[in-house]
Amino acid sequence: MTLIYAGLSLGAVYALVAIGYNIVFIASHSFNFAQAQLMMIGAFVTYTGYVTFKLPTVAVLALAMVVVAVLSAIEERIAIRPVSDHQTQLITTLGFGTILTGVAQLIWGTQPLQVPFFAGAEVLTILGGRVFPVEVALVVFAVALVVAITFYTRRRMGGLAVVAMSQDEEAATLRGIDVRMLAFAAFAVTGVLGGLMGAAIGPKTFAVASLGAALAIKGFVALAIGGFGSMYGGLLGGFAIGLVEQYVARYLGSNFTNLSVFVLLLLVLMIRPTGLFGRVQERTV
Amino acid sequence: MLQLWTAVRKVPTWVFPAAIGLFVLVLPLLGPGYELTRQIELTLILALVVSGLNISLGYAGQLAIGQAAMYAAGAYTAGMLSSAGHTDLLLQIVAAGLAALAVGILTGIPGLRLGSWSLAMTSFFLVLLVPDIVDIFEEDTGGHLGLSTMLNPTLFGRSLAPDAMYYVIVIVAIIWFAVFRNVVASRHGIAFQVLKQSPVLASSVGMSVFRTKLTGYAIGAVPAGFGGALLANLDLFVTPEAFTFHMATGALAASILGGSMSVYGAVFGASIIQFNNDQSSNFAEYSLVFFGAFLLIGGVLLRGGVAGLLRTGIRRLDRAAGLWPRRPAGAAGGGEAGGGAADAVDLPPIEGGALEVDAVAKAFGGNRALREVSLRAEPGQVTALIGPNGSGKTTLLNLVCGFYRRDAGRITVAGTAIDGASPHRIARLGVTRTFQTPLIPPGVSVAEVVISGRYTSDEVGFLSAVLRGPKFRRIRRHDLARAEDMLRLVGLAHLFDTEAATLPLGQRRMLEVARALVREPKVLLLDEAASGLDEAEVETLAAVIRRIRDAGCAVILVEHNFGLVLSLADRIVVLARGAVLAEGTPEEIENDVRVRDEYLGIVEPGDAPAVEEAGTLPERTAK
Amino acid sequence: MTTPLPDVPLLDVQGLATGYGDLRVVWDVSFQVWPGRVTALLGRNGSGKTTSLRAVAGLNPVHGGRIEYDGRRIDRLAAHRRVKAGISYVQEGKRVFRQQSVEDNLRLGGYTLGVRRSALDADCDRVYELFPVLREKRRHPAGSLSGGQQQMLAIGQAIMAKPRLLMLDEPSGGLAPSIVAEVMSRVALLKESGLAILLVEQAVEAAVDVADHVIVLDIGKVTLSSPVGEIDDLERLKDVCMGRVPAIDGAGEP
Amino acid sequence: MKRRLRLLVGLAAVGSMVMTACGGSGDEPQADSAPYKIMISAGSDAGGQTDQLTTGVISARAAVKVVNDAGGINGKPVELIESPDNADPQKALSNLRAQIAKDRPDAYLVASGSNVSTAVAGILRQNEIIFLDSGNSADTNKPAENPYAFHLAAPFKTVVEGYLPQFEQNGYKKIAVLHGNSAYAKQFGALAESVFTEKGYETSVVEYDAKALDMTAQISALQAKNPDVLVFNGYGAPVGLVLQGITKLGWNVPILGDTSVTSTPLVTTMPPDGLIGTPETKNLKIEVTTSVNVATASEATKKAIEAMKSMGEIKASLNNCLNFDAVMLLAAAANHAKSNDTKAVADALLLPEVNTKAGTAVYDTYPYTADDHQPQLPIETHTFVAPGVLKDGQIGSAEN
Repeated sequence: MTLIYAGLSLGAVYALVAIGYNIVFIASHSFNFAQAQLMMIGAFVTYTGYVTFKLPTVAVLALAMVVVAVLSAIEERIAIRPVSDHQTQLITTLGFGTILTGVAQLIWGTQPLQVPFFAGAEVLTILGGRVFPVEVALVVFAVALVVAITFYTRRRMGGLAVVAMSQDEEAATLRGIDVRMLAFAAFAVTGVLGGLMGAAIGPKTFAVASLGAALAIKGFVALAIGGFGSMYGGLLGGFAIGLVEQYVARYLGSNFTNLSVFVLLLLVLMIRPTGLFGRVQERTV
Repeated sequence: MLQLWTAVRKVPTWVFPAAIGLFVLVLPLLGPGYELTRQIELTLILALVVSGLNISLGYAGQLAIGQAAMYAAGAYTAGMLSSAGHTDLLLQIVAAGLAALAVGILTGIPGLRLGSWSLAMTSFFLVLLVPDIVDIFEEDTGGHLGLSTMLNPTLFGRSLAPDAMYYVIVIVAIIWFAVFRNVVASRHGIAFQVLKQSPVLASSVGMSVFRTKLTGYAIGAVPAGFGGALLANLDLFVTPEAFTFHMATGALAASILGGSMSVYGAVFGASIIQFNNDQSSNFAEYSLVFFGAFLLIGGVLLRGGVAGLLRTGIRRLDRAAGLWPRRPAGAAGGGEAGGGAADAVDLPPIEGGALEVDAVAKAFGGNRALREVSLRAEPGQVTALIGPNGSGKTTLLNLVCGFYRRDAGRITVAGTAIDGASPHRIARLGVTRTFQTPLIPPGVSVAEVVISGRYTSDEVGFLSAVLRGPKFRRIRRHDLARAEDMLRLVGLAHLFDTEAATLPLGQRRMLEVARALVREPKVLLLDEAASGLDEAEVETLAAVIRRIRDAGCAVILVEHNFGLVLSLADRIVVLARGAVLAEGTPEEIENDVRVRDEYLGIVEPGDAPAVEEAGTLPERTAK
Repeated sequence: MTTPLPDVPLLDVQGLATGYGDLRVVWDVSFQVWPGRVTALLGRNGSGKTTSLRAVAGLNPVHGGRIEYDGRRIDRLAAHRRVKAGISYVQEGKRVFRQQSVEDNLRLGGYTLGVRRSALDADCDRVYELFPVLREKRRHPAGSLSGGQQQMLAIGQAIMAKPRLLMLDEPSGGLAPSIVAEVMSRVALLKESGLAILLVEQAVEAAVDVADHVIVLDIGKVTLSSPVGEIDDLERLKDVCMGRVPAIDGAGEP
Repeated sequence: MKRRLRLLVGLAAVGSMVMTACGGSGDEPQADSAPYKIMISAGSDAGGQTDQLTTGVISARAAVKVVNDAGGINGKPVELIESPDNADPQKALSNLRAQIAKDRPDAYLVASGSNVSTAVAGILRQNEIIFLDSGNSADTNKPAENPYAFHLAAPFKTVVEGYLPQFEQNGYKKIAVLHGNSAYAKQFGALAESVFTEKGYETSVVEYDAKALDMTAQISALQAKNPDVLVFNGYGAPVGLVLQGITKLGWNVPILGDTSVTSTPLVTTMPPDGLIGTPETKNLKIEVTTSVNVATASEATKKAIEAMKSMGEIKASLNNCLNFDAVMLLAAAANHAKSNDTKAVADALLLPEVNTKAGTAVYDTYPYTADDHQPQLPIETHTFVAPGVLKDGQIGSAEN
């Protein structure tokens, strides 16, 4: 049971990265390689808020959200908008992510920093498994976020507009939707969420500058397994990777964790090239 | 100044890289010092890796960015061979190339099936696996510590001095880039570009899409393997830390910054990244920020890469010097007027074949796009297919070309049933087509576009493309001559060397006709070939089509321009609501009241979702 | 046809030249649309009807000429702002948002009104009154509708924005006669309500039934511009539309 | 216009890069009094600019200053050439080759990281450059093949055997070993397994991936074996993750952290930044050398610390300051031999009067023998203490 919890909470971390990728992907069909780094900054800002400024939790979260949202908005302006093709965006967002890692190292050093969690660090026992409050929170947060985003995209005008835009940009424009503005807003929102995610992830993983690189690929894989553009898919993909990693590390050895995840990825993609929840493109010729 | 440029441009282009290569080769004689030679060594090794990326990413258009894994495969192959006492460098390089090729093929088969981001993902993940795999085979690879048991390399039984590696690296690089250039300039290189532009186009000239993709990916692995072997022997040490994600992104950045779709761009890009690696260590703790900013700014500023900028610059100078657009190379002294009108070229007879469509039906979901359509297009005739939007014309074309599987009925080309054949097989049966939106790969000359239509005629192997033997030359000469004939036929001969994608729409359409025709097809499908043409161009087109018909080809014309159809067609088939409404000579059709009403698109009884959108091609949705 | 013509047209297009990229499709097109009236653009495929509409909607760049709406030039206004200004465009091919429900599609139509999702219920009801079949299907994804229903949805979506100018691109395309009649009768109702309507049609008879003014385009130029009342020979009009009869005198109003 | 601008800027960017690249080299002024040149690779297992690395470099700088203030080596000043390679073996090798081609260094040091040591060992041997290897790579302890290479850190055997008194004192019979996958960590794990098993302890060993973000699986694998004590290697974030995982599993087991755990600030910093006094470190004892423990540090150590502090903050444990000792040893040996010749210096390093009186800081003495170039340190050099605040590279200062 403990192992399942460990796998799920780790999976939730990957899922959060995947969710971040997904929002941008849905809104603008571009890929934000710096998403994981934005979350890393979120974790650091949370640390600074709690430890250096000794702020209350609400203020810390607000600070993390604002800082990361601003960074995210800057990224959209300098790394996404001036570049039209997605191939080059791969390079520019990678560059932006690298800058973030470098800056984080300059400000916070290379040592892992312990990020406090507002609900404490008392171990909980649930159904015979032992788990930290932050791990429970991560799983809950990831699931809640996916549910909330799904709700938003179905129940709010803004959400409807984003989904519409991802289906048919021109038709969306003709309904009066400012496509560019909305894509920018989606970026800013991923920033806000990224800050929040960083605050949630930090207590589990420590705030450390190498966090971004560790998360980037796994988040990407979670997305590929779950299907690009699918929120539930990203969640499921994240959980799947987390569980596979834990069980393989436990019974086969840590040499084989990456390899197993790769095999899982290949298997899923061979059976369903668009991922578990990926929409099969309708051919409307 | 411009005269100087004119003189420079008279020198064949291959001379410049050859001269630079030679210069680099003899550079140590000038005593440049260790640091520079070391930089050149590392740059060239990186350039080998990047050039592989250029093939798969730049030319074949596959988001396969895991070149670092092939690089590692090469390095470890060489390292393990050397440790086992097989110190011959030539052997190691060949083995490393083969090992990389094997990795490329093994990972390419699943990866390429997926395409786009999934491919990017699996290939990036491959890089992540390198340390794990190295670790699992620790006994042979040295694991995390690295492989430090390599012996000094030998060549033809003689031990190599440490300095000699420089020459080996430079020579390997020169040879590879010559090979690379030859492949890219051959029809195989053009084939990659055709594929990148559009899989539909690729299969319509007879290429197997998957095989071509895999070839591109696998060939891209080979130089990375060479690079690995050279790196291992340069340092006599192989560490998994040389093949990290960072290295992979560096190579990707080098490819994009240098210009992915270029041969020598790999060298530019590799120099930039290598010098950056060198410089950034001077920034110590700022090195990450420096590298990141570099990628960001480089990505924004150098769209198309250094090679792209150079190309633009050369084009400008050419234009200023009056060298562009150039005259046809083969038609020296011909003094073509260069006008738009088609020259009176005799089109040799074409052995046409009848296209028979028999009771073909096709439904999308519940909606019947075609129901029991039968028609016959005779060789030596123009059969026009008309009908309102949504009547099933494009669906029929796609069925004939094999992009759709029909639900019922039979289609035969010159008596051969196409059954379930894939598009490229149907193309090889002698069916060619043009597209509503002309599909012309960027960066390819007009002549090469036409030659790409001959992909299946006079097949040329890779090896002979690389070696450029007599057979290759003969076929090449033939290709050029045929291309020139076709271009003269459609009135584009004066644009022989121009970059095709820069032509205006009308000329792009004519170019497509030339490409479709160069293969001497049995059946030629023209999909709205006249749309967007001005009156003069329509006249030229009509004249060309008549000549094609007279040569014996079966021409199928899907067209909205009623006047053109009436003047050109021998028979007209009118489709409406997925069925044949009428069929007959132009006179009969012109006077058919129902046809007129239908053609103006009065109404269709079935209330079905629209399946056809004008101008929509299959690959738009397949992206 | 007895409504007196207002002094100023709501939309005034003069000498429009436009196209896609380097391809110029429309060379010189002029027409006007008045409130409470239907102007129909006719002509065969590729004559530039849709391209002209796209230029008015802001999807295609204006290479030459001018587009005036409600007394001011809108050539350079962003497409989504034109929607807010009251120009609603129903594209051909029933481009509804297929994954989303019928009701959400309608609500998206009211996006520019800037109100909450639930505040649009009353407006949705009005569309349901116009097209009752949509009410039955309100929870279904739009992609599951039949072609005619999708067309109604597309029109419903467009009028959700409370436009002043409605542009309809081949609303009859691919529809059964009874459905076409229904759609056209709704267009007539919308006209009565005071909307200015610009209609692109290939079905000449259907268009002439509802239109007040017809413009015939060929190869990106106006070959005929005439009030419907002055057209006595429908067959001749069809010939003009097919391009079999060359341009008629007086083509292209000043 | 815009395109042209982009073209210009792009070309300018490339141009300026090439310019700086070219301008960067070849302007070394040749000094008259050829100094004693020591090259140091600034590397660490964790990669990047870590505190360990900076501390390692600072320690070498400090020693150079101490030696130069005392008159240098055989009357010549000592010059420290820093190779900025961030522990990248390829780059370290590249820089070393360049340096040899330009101006052969007399000695070579690595800040830490045996992968760099492995990479450079061969070329140093070829060029007969003396190599004091704090990374203790296997290649540098083969005096017969590689007579000029010496280990600086305590031999793995000493380190691992240092655990045995602990086991004995506390009556541990079943030992669990958890180690990472860096080169050092793997060697540590392998040796621990063989030594402990050989001494009759029931030993189980599990490896973890240092990049992983959750260690629950590995810990529970060990927990299932129900050992008496957990011997644990780790550096950086994994230390925290492992300690957290143990707490989470409610596993109440004594933990002995190796020197790399000691080097991790998490266990030597008070909350909220660190873990001192939290449940995570309740069962933890960390391995320290006599010099790291304030209570047992020698005068030479204290002097050395003062010298280092003048060069910059000592952010990591004194264990990372082996290069201070390296420079001191080199100076003592060369001065004793009255020669900078590699062989003479290497021979002198073997002499007890040299390696016990060099003024070294981390270990008081570096007893090398002719057939073993690892310092044969007594087992008591390493002891275990409860986690405490690290100040100036030491634990247990009076201020706590």
